[in-house]
Amino acid sequence: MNEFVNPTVEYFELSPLLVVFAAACLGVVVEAFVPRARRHLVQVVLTLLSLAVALALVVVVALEFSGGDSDAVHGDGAAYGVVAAVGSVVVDGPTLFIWGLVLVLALLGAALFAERRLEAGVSAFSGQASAAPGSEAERVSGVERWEHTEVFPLLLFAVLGMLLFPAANDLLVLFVALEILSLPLYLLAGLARRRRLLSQEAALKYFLLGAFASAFLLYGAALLYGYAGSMEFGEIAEAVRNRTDGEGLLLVAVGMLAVGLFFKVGAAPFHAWSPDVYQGSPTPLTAFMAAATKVAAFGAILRLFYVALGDDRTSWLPVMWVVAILSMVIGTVLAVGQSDVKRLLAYSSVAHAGFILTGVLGVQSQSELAIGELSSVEAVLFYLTTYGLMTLGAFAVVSLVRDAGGETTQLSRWAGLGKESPLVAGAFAFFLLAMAGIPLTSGFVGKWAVFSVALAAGAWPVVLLAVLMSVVAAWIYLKVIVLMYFRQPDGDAPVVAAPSAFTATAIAVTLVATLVLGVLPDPLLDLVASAGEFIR
Amino acid sequence: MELYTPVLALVVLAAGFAIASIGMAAIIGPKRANKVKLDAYECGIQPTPQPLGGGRIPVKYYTVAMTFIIFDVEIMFLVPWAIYFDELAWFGVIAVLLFLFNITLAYAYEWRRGGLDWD
Amino acid sequence: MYTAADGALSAFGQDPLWIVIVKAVLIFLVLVLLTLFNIWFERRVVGRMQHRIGPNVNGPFGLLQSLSDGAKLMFKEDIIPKAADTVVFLLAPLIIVVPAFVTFAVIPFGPEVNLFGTQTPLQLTDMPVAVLFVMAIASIGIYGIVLAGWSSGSTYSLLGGLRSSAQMISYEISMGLALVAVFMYAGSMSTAEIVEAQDDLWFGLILAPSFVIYVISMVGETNRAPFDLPEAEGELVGGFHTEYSGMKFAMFFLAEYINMAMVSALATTLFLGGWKAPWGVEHLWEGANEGYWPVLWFFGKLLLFIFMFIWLRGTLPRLRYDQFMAFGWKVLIPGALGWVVLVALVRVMSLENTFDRGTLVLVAAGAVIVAAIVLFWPSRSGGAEEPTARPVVVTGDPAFPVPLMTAGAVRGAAAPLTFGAPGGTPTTVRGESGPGDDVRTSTSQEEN
Amino acid sequence: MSDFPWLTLLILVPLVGALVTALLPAGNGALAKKVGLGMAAATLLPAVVVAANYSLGGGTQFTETHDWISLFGAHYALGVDGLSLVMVLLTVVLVPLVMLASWDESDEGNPKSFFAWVLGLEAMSLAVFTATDVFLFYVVFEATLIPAYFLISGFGREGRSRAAAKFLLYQLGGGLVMLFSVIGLYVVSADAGSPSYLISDLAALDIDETTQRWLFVGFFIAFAAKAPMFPLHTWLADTTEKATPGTSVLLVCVLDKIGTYGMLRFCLGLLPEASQWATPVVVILALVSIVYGAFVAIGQDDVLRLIGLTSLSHFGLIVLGIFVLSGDGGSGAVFYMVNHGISTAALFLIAGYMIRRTGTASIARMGGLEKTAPVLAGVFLVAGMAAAGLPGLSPFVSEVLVLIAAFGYAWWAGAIAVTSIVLAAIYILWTYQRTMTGPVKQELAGVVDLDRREVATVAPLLVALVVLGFFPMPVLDVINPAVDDILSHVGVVEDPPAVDTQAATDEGADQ
Amino acid sequence: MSVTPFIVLSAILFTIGAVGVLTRRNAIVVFMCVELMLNACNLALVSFAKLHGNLDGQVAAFFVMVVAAAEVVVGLAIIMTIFRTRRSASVDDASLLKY
Repeated sequence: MNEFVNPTVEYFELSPLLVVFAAACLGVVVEAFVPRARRHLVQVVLTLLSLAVALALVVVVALEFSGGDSDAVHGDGAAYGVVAAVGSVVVDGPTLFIWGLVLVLALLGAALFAERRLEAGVSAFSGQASAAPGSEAERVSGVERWEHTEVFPLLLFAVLGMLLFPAANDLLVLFVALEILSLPLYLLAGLARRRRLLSQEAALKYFLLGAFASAFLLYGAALLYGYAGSMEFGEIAEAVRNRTDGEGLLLVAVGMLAVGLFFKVGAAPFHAWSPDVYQGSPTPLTAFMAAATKVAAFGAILRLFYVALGDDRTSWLPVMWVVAILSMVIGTVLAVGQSDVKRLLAYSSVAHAGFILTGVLGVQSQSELAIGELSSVEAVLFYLTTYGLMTLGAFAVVSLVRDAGGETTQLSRWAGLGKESPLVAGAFAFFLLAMAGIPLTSGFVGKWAVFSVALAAGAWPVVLLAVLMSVVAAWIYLKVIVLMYFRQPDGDAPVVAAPSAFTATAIAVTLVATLVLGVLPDPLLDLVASAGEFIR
Repeated sequence: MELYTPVLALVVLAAGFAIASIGMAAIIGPKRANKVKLDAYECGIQPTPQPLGGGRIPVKYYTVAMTFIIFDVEIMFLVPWAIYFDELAWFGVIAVLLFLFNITLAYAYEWRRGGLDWD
Repeated sequence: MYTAADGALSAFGQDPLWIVIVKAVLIFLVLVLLTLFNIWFERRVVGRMQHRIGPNVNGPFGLLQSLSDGAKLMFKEDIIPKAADTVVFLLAPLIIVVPAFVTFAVIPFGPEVNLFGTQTPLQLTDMPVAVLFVMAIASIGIYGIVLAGWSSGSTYSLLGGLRSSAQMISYEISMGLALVAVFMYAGSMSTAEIVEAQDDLWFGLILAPSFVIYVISMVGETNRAPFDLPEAEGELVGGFHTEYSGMKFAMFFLAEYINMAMVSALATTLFLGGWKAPWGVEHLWEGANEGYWPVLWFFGKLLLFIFMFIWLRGTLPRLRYDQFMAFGWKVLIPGALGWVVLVALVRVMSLENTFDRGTLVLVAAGAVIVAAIVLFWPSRSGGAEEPTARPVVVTGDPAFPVPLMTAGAVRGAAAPLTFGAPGGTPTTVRGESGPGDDVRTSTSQEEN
Repeated sequence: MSDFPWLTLLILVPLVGALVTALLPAGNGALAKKVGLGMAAATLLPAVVVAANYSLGGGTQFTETHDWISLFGAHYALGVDGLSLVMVLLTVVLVPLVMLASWDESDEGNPKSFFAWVLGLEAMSLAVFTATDVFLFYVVFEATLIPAYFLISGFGREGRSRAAAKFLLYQLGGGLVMLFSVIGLYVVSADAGSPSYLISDLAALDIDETTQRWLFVGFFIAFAAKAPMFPLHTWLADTTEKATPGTSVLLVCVLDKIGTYGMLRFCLGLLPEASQWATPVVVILALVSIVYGAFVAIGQDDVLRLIGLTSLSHFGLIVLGIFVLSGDGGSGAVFYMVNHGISTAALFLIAGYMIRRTGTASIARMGGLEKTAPVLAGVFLVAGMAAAGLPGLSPFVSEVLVLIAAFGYAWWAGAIAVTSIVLAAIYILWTYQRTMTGPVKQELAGVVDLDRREVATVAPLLVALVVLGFFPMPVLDVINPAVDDILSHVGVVEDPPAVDTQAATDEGADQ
Repeated sequence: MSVTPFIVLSAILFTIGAVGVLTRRNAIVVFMCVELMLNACNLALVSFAKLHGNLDGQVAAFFVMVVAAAEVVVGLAIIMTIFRTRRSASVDDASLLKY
């Protein structure tokens, strides 16, 4: 029995996490003790405030790191940061960047959660989730204008998981973070105010498949532990470097881990859940989830595969190739026939997962990179930023187009939207152009970045395919734009509801970001570059 | 592992006894079954009609099950701490207090929102 | 990590096979006999309490009454209702009775003795997680109850089974929490070591609240009066074993009494010093804890608990279900939690000598006050949260223990609501059976 | 003077014009049109300044270089050499004319957005022609598609949105394939040191052969789709048929030039060895384009479609001129780009007037127009003869240069290319005959002749055709140094003996 | 004692669970299969901990249990809502998410 040593916790570096966690707990207390009438206000303030504070703390921590060293050190992609909480969590450049990104997305997502004007004074979430659809209880909850304000603490918990996920330096923390991230999302998916059957089904599907995938991840983790004798990434990397036997075990372990992670990012062939879930979930949640989950999960993928399994590249790169290609092809091809906006965006997010994976598989060792050349981490982080912002914005726009039954996600009902509301249709068209990767939008710069790293690493077949798929995808988005601008509405046109400041801000911010990152991406790229490498 | 072999002996013994006695009863006992006898007994009245597929279980039981799981897991964490209490000393106490605090939050929430009310 | 070679556990795992078998058979016999005795004991005591005589015909003082009852059951018809799930129905009594026996494997009856020439402890086996083992195995019994209730194909059985499981798991928590304090003091979960740790002071004294909580919980755990709701004959006929007859029924009965004995034995072991003679006896009589004498102390204490069970049954009326659950969840669990925290704080302070004794007392007092507040404050205001929050249920559904009814059930999807303008009446919307469906909406209401 | 960012101003004026026009209050079409035309005219000013201050043979001038995306090695870098200058001038001249020509026609749609998109397209095209950074070039290259798409799908005849989608898909497909090569250039330059997208930096690189070939294929496909060339031409006829003639002018006369411009600038300028390697294939494709385009044009019944397909033939000649890799060919090709721009623009505009008058685009349903509208018939004949390469009109000069170079490359190439003159005469004259001569058809009796505005739009073009036909030297003087510069990369010195070129190409083909 | 049999057992359990998830249609059963998979993971973790002689795996098993518990709670809540909707329109009395 070893002598017990008190673990140390780097409270300062982990403060963004702790703030979010504390706020989430506080949110639960608010639910318990604040009268119903005031809950919404209190929760919104608490959520936005805590996320903003956490974001500020991320900046403070980042400044602290750069204060210690000279900027030149950060510029050339060197790793910096701390291994915190006894080796279980790493706070380094990429972590901080992802934290910042997740928090920004969470702030925007929370703004969408707080939107009440679209539903005539109540939120987009169910008044009483336990009331069966069509029952007397539901009627009462509607008349009483009840709301589930629990969505805010749930959101915060999910954000906590998303912050922990990419920072995990330990298989166990990785798994736990995955679950912290997922469980609130499962619940939130089932809380739509309208179309509750759909929503509940989405939640069930998301949950069952999600749990299935996490079981795979866990078994992979167990096997990897069996291979390396430790859960810590550093020691796993050590084992991967030095061990000569047990290749089979390692291969199976990596495969299973990959399944779990690919599921989370919605990469084909593990994407089956995403169209259903995206469609059924309340749109504010879809917006947040589509954006932030992918960011966090790719952060985790990067760290796991680069740090822990970096020396086993030959065995997992082919898998990445296949998955990237499949995701792009399936996501794009299946998007062709979609008649629902949310499903369309869902399939496009599958394709985007493929594009991001293209960046991931463009990994090169430090020595292979020229000075000032884009590294794969940088490319992926940049793409994640652009993708997250434009997806969130696109879904936010979706939540505005409504008719008597709530949101109108049927594509055919969007015909003539350009005449109805040029502004909203324009914003949506712009997001679609960005997703298609048209130059002068952030999507183009992102695509350029991931393609270039993949090409530099010699993955030209993937890039070629990615390019071809971009064409098909562009055609799909174009169809929607044509529909909005050049088609007459059949029957009564959908109405674009006037959003409150919350949604309006979210759309405006994402729109501006998408444009600015397309025209002047340099500041963000510099930031990404200064994030440097992972600590190993 | 030898610590568990005796358990096995006891299991075999108990199971053997139970099977033997039930089996014996089945052999010895009279068999004069009729239709009414094979109906659900309840308390002699006409049996409640059985819903298709076994029927539903009142929701309350699920909530009890859910809450139970949370607390049971809590105990799972308290037990190792309790055993190594002396070595962990203050660190352990503070960690467990934080842990319990979080559980208490959920508990307070459930209590306040009627999760622990049985009509 | 513990291995079998450590500490008090070193005595275990060394026995030759024949000794193991002998001990196992002995335990088995003791349990069967104890059950027979307990049933007789209960009937006699309750009879006495109710100014009756109780069974006194078969054997001396009617001692063989239980045996004859058992023999009679053996010759009863073995009925399997046609609605039952046969396999599970047959398996359930087994699932319930085997764990009941097995838990006794780790109960220490006495110190090392000479058994047929072999030096061996009066305990079948022990393990580093013995108490946890008991809890775990005992939990398996819950499956037996639920499965018995479910497989019977009878409404009352199912409800009985469910109630029983809900009750047992509820009280298991407070039981587990009560044990945490014991582990803290004993520093082990091995039963033998816990007994050893109580050499000078019973945990039942220094950890009195834990003891009390444990005792209450154990009554709940065993479904005994006043917590015998699963078998509340006024509501549920016989509860989960309504449909069982003959020897299968006897198995349930047997399991219940063995479980009673088991929790009593555990209480004895954990709180009352196990097989050790009561405090003081040792000073008067050197050999009190030697040889086979401790078996006497052990069974004495055990029977004390059994008597308490009977006493409770004879005295107290059955609780209402909501009272019972509320008591468990709102009093026992927070109480146990608060107590664990208090014990931890006091113990760590005394370990580290952080404060002198006076401060310690003050802090302890403060903690007690805090605990009291935590315990009682929410329950006062916890009822109706807000006056506006009307109960939703207006259709006059039966209260909690509802029988399974499908009358009026609607198959397929129910219609969701749309919400009209404020003040308007909600209208229902048909459709929405799956993704991709067109949204057909009512035209009358529109919020935009 | 040269410190002032004239080129930025050149791009900015139409861009701002587009925004201003788009943001004008709705419903006021007349104001929008005036503002739009004013901005287009204002664009002429910086263009004239640039042209006036351009020193012949001075290499790339008016350069502006700023870091844009440092991590990508991308710059905001502009500059003009002779090649760029003529393209810029062509663009700034054609745009106001198109606007003027579409003055009334645009009223049928939404004139505000039409003028805004035209200005947007002008800004992007100017940026394409002046960009000296590959990344910037690519970005604006793709960005031209957006205004072009909206111009096609928003204005014109029934079925335009399908045509627009086809157009966009071809262009986007080509563009994304080019992206592959653009990224490849990045990788190459990053491997060689630090990444940079400046054309000057890239030209200095020594790229290995296999890589060059891959990159070449990417670039060439994009430019071939843009130009267009057989077999990537199928969008052309559909688009010109469905779009308004004004839009077609911009597409065919300005936008498509980007394709041939890019072949010169990037394929030859950056990837010389690969260009030599690919020459046989490209030449054959060009020849196929020439003949195929002409034959298909002959069979057309739709005027606009016909003109579109003649362009396919002309572009074949241009590409041929570029890829025979000789001084004559290069100069001829660039000059041809200008001439084709002018003559085809005139043809499209006149055809537009015809269609407005007759209410049909079908050749079979016209006839005898020269009696009712003699001016129309006259200008159509002049423009048509220019397109057919009549001596004395400027396309003749360029065509001869290209043909000479083609014969220099291989006799069969020259022989096939020459057929274009015959075929062009057929399709132009036959069209003229069917539409203008013969008895006046009943329903066309009331056709009026061109009004002054319409004449004013066509006249400058016809004048330019004639003037450049007799005095091509001012333009050739501008072009030649730039072409020589580019060809020197490929290893072609001014006026090389034909044998050497032959040898060089054979060598390339053998590899 | 070799841990191989335990690993093999865990693999078998995991496979059974996975196959169950993929083939069964009842949400509860699928859910149980997922839990089985998690427990198979636990077995593997503990076995490997024994193999390597460190405690990481055992600690992990603890956390997995917690996570499994949380998953049960969330999963039951979701499945319950669905079942109530699909099987009956009658109003059940209060539940956790009542207010």
